[in-house]
Amino acid sequence: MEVTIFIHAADDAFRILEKAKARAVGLLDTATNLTSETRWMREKKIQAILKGAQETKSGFQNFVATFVMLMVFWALLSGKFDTFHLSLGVICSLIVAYLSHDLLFANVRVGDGRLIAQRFLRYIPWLMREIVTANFHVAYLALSPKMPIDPQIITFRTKLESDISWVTLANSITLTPGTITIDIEDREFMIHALDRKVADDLDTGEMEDRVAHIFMEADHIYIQDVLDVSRIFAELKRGM
Amino acid sequence: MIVSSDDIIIKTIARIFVPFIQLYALYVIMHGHYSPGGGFQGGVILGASMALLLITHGYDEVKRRLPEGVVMLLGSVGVLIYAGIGLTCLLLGGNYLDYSQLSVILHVDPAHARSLGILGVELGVGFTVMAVMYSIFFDISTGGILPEDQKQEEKLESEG
Amino acid sequence: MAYIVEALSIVCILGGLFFFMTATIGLLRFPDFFTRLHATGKGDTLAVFLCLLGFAIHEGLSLTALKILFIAVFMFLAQPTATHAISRAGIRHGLKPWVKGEERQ
Amino acid sequence: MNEFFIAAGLALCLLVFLVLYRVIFGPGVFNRIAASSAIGTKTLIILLILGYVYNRVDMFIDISMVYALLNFIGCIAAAKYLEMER
Repeated sequence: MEVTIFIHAADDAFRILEKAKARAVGLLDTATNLTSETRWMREKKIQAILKGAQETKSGFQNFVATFVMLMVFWALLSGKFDTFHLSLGVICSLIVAYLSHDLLFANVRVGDGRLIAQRFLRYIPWLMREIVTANFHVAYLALSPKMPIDPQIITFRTKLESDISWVTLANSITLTPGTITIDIEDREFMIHALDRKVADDLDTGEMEDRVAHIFMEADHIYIQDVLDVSRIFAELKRGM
Repeated sequence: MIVSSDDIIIKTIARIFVPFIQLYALYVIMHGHYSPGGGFQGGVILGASMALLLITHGYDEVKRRLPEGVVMLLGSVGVLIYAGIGLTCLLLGGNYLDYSQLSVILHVDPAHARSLGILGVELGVGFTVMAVMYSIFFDISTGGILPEDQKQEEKLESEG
Repeated sequence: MAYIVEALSIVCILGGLFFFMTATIGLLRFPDFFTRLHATGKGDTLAVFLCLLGFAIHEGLSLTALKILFIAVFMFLAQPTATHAISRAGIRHGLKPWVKGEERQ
Repeated sequence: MNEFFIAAGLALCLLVFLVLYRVIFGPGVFNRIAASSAIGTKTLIILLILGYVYNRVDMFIDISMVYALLNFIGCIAAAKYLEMER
């Protein structure tokens, strides 16, 4: 009797150990898989970014892209779609595209254009809300008899890299409540804020993160990493 | 002497705007007989777009795009187009700038010939106005002394 | 239906006028150059946008409405840039920002 | 609708006169530039309202677009000049 119980117990113990071993092996496998995958993806991404900074599209591609954009603009402006006016439009677009084909796409970074456009469109409603808030803030300040302002100048360093994202950030700062961008020098933003509170709000860096998210910069790589690691954590939790 | 601005915001915004402004100016020139525009207004906008580029990107960038000689040529050609169309009408037996006479050369009916003639005249006026605006702005901003003149003078001084 | 559209455009234009008014009052009342730029830079952008939106709604779906929206997009990019350009010129020129407790300029 | 447009235009004209105070008395050239740029944006809307009053919107829209453009370029040019003058 006792022997059979002992044998059963030993069997159970072995089975549990076996299961634990299998689970541990699976866990280690996924972990190595994921890390190697992450590293590979990260290397590829860094390579793409480094290459994108140096690589410029050929002049002809830029010319064609500029021409198409200008032609669409012309058609919307003119509103006459007969042959004569369209051919005028083609000639004018060719002239302008020849004069300034390297202006519109001066430093394009690598990245999915459609995704950037999508994210930019999703950024606009948030910006609109901020602008409306900003206007009510200004209206309150202008109409209140005592005018509770305490202006100060703050500076902060940005982690953004390309000029277009700097411009987006600077113009967003100018349009949001209580702050205007005065100067950018060496990634150092100089901001004029109406009081201490808005300056502190800006220092949290929410807007910078949003802009970085749009143009897939700086923290984008880190976010990707965090997402990968979270998968490993989930696996670990399931295993326990 | 205008050098390139070190302000990244104005530079980028100007870079994005300038092609569209130029196309808009050409639209105003070409649609002179439908809308309030015309050669003069379009030329002014074209000149203003070049001025914006000169302010933000500096002298060298603009000169690479549109050298002084080409601007002078455009101005003269504009006057030539204007006077040429007028004189052609005169030679064909009408008044100066009597566009309907052009129908003989262009083989179209007088109404269409008139609109084509107006288009040509506006083109000439636009080019001339643009060239003159641009060179006035250019001369004021450089003080009449161009960098190549300075280089030549320095060379002469070092030689003699 | 037509009444609703008209009412919507009137509400938009009235909102635009209100923000124009607050921007103007801010321009007159604020103590120094930089704080005045806060009023014009923000106020005029939204006010112009609201007015143009009202016109576009009044116009209905047409090429003119599209052109009006072009102006709106242009102003959205141009107004903050112009504000930034003037304020930068001011600070490079040596203008001192007003601090609390000073006399207004 | 027409009466409303005229009333809005008159209100904007009044605001332009208020801003004119800053242009005339504003201390220093920078206040003047900021105020004149504000007048430019108001004029843009007044031009469109004129277009609606005269029923020629498709014509006045081009004018107001040019006005917006020249206002922007003039503002940038003035800023650049004052920056260089230092």
